Amino acid sequence: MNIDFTEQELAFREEVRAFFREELPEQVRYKIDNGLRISRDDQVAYQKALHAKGWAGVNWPVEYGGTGWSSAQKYIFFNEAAEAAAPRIIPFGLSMVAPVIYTFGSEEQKQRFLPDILASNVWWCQGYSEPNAGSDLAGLKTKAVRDGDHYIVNGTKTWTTLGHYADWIFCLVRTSDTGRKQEGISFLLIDMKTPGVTVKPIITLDGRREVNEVFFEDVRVPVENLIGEEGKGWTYAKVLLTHERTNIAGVAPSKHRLSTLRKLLDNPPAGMGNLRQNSLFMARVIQAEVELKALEFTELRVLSAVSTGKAPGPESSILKIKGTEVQQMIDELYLEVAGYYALPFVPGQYEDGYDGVRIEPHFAPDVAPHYYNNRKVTIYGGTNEIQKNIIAKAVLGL
Amino acid sequence: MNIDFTEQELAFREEVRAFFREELPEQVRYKIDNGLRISRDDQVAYQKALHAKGWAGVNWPVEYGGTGWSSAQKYIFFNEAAEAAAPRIIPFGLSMVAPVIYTFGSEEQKQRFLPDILASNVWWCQGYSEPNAGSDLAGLKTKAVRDGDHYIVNGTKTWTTLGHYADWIFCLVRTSDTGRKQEGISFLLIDMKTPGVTVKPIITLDGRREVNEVFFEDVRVPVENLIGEEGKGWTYAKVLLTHERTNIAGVAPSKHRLSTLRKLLDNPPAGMGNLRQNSLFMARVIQAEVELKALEFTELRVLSAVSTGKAPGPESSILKIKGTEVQQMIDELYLEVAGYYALPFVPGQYEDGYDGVRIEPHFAPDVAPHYYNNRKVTIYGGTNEIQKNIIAKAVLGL
Amino acid sequence: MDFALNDIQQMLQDSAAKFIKNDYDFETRRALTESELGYSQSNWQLFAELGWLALPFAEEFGGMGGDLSDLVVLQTELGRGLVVEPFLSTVILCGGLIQRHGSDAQKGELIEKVLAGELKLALASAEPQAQTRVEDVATTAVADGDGYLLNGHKCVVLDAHSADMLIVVARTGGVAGDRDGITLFLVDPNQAGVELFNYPTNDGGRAAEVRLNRVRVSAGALLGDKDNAFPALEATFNHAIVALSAEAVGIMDRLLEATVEYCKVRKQFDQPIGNFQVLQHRMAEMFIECQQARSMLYFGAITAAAGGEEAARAAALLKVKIGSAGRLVGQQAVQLHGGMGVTDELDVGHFFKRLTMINTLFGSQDEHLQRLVFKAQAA
Amino acid sequence: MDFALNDIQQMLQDSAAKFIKNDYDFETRRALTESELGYSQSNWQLFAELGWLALPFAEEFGGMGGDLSDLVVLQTELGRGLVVEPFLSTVILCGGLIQRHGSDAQKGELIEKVLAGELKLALASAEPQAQTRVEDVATTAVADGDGYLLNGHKCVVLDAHSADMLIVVARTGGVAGDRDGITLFLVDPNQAGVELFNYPTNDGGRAAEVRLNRVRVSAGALLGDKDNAFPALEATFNHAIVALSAEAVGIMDRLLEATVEYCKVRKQFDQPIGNFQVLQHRMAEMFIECQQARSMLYFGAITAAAGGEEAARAAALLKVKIGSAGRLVGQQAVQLHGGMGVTDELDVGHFFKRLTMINTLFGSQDEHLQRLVFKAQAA
Repeated sequence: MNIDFTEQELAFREEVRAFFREELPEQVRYKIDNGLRISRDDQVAYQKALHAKGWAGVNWPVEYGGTGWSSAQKYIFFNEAAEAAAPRIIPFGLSMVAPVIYTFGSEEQKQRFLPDILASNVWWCQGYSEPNAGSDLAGLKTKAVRDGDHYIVNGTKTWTTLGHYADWIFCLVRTSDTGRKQEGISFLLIDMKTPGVTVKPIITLDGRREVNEVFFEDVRVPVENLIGEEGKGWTYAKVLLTHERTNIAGVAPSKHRLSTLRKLLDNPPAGMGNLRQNSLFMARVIQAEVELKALEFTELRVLSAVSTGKAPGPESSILKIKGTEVQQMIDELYLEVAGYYALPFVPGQYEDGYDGVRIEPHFAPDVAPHYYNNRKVTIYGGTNEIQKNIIAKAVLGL
Repeated sequence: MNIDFTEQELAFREEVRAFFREELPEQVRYKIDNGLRISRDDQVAYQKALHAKGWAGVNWPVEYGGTGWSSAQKYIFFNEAAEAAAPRIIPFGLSMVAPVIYTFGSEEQKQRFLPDILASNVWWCQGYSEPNAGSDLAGLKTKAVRDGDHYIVNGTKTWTTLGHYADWIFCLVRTSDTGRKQEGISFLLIDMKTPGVTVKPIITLDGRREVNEVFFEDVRVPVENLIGEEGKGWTYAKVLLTHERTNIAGVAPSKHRLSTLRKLLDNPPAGMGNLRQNSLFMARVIQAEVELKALEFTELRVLSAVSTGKAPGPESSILKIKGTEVQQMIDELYLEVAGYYALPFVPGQYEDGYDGVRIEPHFAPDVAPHYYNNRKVTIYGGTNEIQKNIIAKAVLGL
Repeated sequence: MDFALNDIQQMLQDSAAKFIKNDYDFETRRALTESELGYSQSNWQLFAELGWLALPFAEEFGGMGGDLSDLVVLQTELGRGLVVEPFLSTVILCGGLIQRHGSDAQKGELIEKVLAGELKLALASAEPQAQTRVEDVATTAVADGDGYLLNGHKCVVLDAHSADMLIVVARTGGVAGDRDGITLFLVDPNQAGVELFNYPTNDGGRAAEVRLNRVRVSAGALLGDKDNAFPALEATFNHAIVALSAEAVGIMDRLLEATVEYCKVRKQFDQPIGNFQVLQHRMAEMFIECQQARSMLYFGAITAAAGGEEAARAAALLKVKIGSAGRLVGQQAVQLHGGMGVTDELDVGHFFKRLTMINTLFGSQDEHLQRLVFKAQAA
Repeated sequence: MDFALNDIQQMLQDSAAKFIKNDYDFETRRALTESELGYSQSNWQLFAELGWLALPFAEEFGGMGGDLSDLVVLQTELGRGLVVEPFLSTVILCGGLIQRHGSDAQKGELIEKVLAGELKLALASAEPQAQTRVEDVATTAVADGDGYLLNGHKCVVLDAHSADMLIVVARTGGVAGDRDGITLFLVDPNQAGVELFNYPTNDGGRAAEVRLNRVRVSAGALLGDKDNAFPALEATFNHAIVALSAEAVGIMDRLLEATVEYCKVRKQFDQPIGNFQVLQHRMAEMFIECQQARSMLYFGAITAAAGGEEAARAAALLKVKIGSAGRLVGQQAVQLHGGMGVTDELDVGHFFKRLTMINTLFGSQDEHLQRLVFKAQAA
């Protein structure tokens, strides 16, 4: 039982650190560290830099241009990325649709889509949830009806993260109404520029636009955009869910966020009270650290098992549940640290071009909006209640 | 909105205080205050003293010898009793079977049973739960089959508190297997000395005997011991459950127990650490105080509503849930205060006649046994889970 | 012992409920928060006409002589409507200080205007280093001829943007942390040296950073006596905590109702999600917390009204309970609404935001708990 | 990075699991706890034969040279069996002190006997005023000729009743609270002036109050050097916390299994109670806590083994997690067993009791959390 890195792994860590030191623009780092949004261009530039280094396909097989990294390397990469305040990799292309394509797609589909995903030339978004199909995803109603060489798609997808940036959307659509509802679902790739596709913003509690509704009205999609077989979409999508849960857990970013908090407590900037005097608050900080440390080792155990050939099982639901709980614990700590300065709503003050008065301390303006918006993490990716259902059934056999 | 007592109520409080000062033996008070068991004789003597004062039938109508007290008077009485470390009134006779008898019983039954209950001449116990009918009480299987002037009773009751002290038991029995299962239940009074009744102890986690199993083997019970009509037992019993929940809440005893703890913290006896230095522990003490204060006012609101003619509704489930949670919070505080001295298991050391070494501090020997055994309060009287079902259905309409 | 509403309270509750129902639906409120003023001046006049602005003031000054229980009834209803008009700032905070600490002449003059709806006030008390520690006053008022020079930075001054007058808490003696040497000044926000940076707050309100740079005021600007304003400030904040807690209780009740309603209607897995036992229990827990919070509110109102040593302690205990209950009810209301709960579109998220900020105002659960611990340790 | 068991660990786990299964069912254990000795001497000999008693000792003294991870594997299994043999006292606590602080001669002599099962030891460290603060030693050892006179009261000395030898922590210099001036003595419990009050403990074990009244020992009774035993004590307690936490993890796993099993079988409302979603989620939460506790155990084992500054902190963090996870898993196991959970008859309640006392031993969750807070505030 050990978590020691090998010589090679230590050398790899140095390489990763050097990459972030050299390739990550200071203004991007600052924004990430203070909860500010980065632009689409910033995001694409970051992912292209990763690609240039050969690091875009973290989880991809080597044959499609993936890194071929070990679990330890992935662990190192994501920790260093978080510590360097790098942007997250937008998962929809690189982590979500790509595995479906290289696992279940045809040779043509692989050649057509994978290179642009790896190079971040094309921005993808996800079309799973619908207004009446959230926790009960299999109850989705968006229809794709075969018409010659095309499917005609009608319906509404929702909670489509950064859909307004996207070039393509991968959708679960209903191609049959008979049998178990999971069995009538297919996996379809749709060009967002196709006539009949409209994107409407949903404003969230932080006052910002990150998610969208996407409407499909008689949208004609070539049949060659169907992944695998009709009716197998649910099976393909399920494979991804385990990965999505692990991703949502966000252990490495939480570590960085908590250590940043500790630094603030040790050296409070102007406008921040001396919270270190409050033992009850400090105890909450330490309890968050305890949960996060345990979670980090839970993740390491999963990684370690994966590296010995075991698939990550329904235990990944632990990562989703605890990871999001810890995130929200940390959100609440920041709310406490901001004190009265959680109240001002001046979201623009650190955006480019702002020239009004600035609210100190510098981290405060994003604290409450982040807390509000981040309530989503226990809801999306399968609510934490759904995750507990999964554990009860799949792990405990109840 | 006020909680002021009137002149008369203040005078009544003085009278109650004087009663406990004069009538409660010091050794009984000491035992109660330190979690030690009192004898059957101590218990009976206390209740007889109450009866002599005319205070035995706290909730009884005046016509049957009850006090006729207002809600405020009852509140005062129970608070002063707790503060004086008086024993609780064993509820089975005075608070549970008596109301059923004076509400649903025949004139003969009233005359036969009520005077001895009021005078604590006869000890009653409760025969509701069965090994396979706990939360699902209506699933009970103990059978009473009519045979001329008698019922023949067969079955097993369990968790019968102080059944080994009891002269009589009131039982829910099944007199019919047809229709809804609640409809086949009848309410029967059984003399414990009847042939075929046996009592077997259940030892609980504190190493003591408080509860029992009661077996009925061809027990012949005269039909005149049936309360009301056959098949109506469930209806009669349900009326009691609301009262039982309020009783289990134990707000007044918890107040006393918490104030005793505060005194220990302010003046720690030998063998007890200085827990006041531990801010986290102190915060838990204050949080228990907050919950208890809120609960006290919830109880006052219920009492106040009752005094204006409203029946205590399913909201009484709040009292059961929160009351037991607060009890268990306080149990855990004591566990912390006892520290290492929670470990020794020397239950006999403060019983009469013990002459071994005594473990200090004086309150410590009962702390862990009490904590263990008191886990029962969230289980019995309808588990707290069942109470939440009740709130969801009866209050929220879910 | 009595928890029923008296006739006046019943009337207050009915008129406030009617106002919310008829004149203050969620979209109306949203438009108000997005308007330049941030609330409705005509509503404010209506509050005056309904006598709400007069509620806590003594009858000799034209007030209704209402007590804390009356205020609790009104505030609970205003909470249910998420009302943004500056009632707390003008009537409860500043009005409370005038009533407690003003000279008779000041009371006569100022209260009359307040209850006519003609004078709005904002309390400039908190400072960046102090947060909610009332006695941590670094803003100075130095004698200068027959007046004073004020210097300092007051943070997150609620409703300052539309206040006709600020009440500034400043130090005329002692050092930051002392309870003696604290004095109140009436300051015109438009006068030289007063700089306001106005901004919206996260809960639909408005506030400002107020910087005082050599602001000269006359001796007549003193509200009440010099150096001894702390007791009035403390008593006013105790009452304000009760009033704010009442608002929170109204919000919690509303969130529970909305959540139960939603769970009865929203279907997943071919049934209303309110059928699922886990959600049923969650709502039962919300209900319990709503009731416990209301009970604690009554305790706080009764005990704080009685004043004395116990008043501050009761307010602190109340704020702790409102913090924990509000956290559970608010977070679970959002959780049970699923994605809809985090949208700007639905009212639920806005109730949640206000409830969150109520925890911060006048000291969070953690802050009050820590203070209670310190007191217990010092005893 | 590797969490798989190595061959030795796999062997240890298998042999311990086999022992529990074949020789240590619940009724056997109950009989042992009720016997005069309180455990089985022949089991102890078996532990020696299986090499368990040799596990953590250096190979040069005949030990197996096992590390903390090995100990974790063994202790987890012993936890599953609720084993009451004095492994913790003799091997981990006293054995650890001998290994760390004894002279080479003492190591040679004592360890040989321990691993043969011929020497049982008990650590007399805690004192009533000190509870778990290791440096708060009021027991004194005063030089007296070429030996020492010991005076003091050691509380809740685990397994003292059957110990051949006590290790007494006493102060030879400084004042209570100092880390310097702490010395270890080997004391024969039968010698004049040593008074033991033996009693059962709440978790099926045994302990004693040990009173030392002018107990004269020779200079040879010193275990290791004078005055500087604190670091060895601290390191030993860090390791003991890891070992105890491993036991807790074994108990928690067992409680979860028992609860899931029970809920599948127990029927109410015409169905297994495990069908109810609220109970399903409760068990899912227990599962999560079991896994998180195990993860934290691995962190603690790895970090404490590395020693240095971080070892004590890791042990404290671990104990906090074991406290909170143990509380949830233990209490909910009882709750879900209903009335049966609080009976002496069923094993579940006994696992719960031990888990409760594990929180108390070597510092509760609250104590460790408070210490971590103090350290963070002092940094």
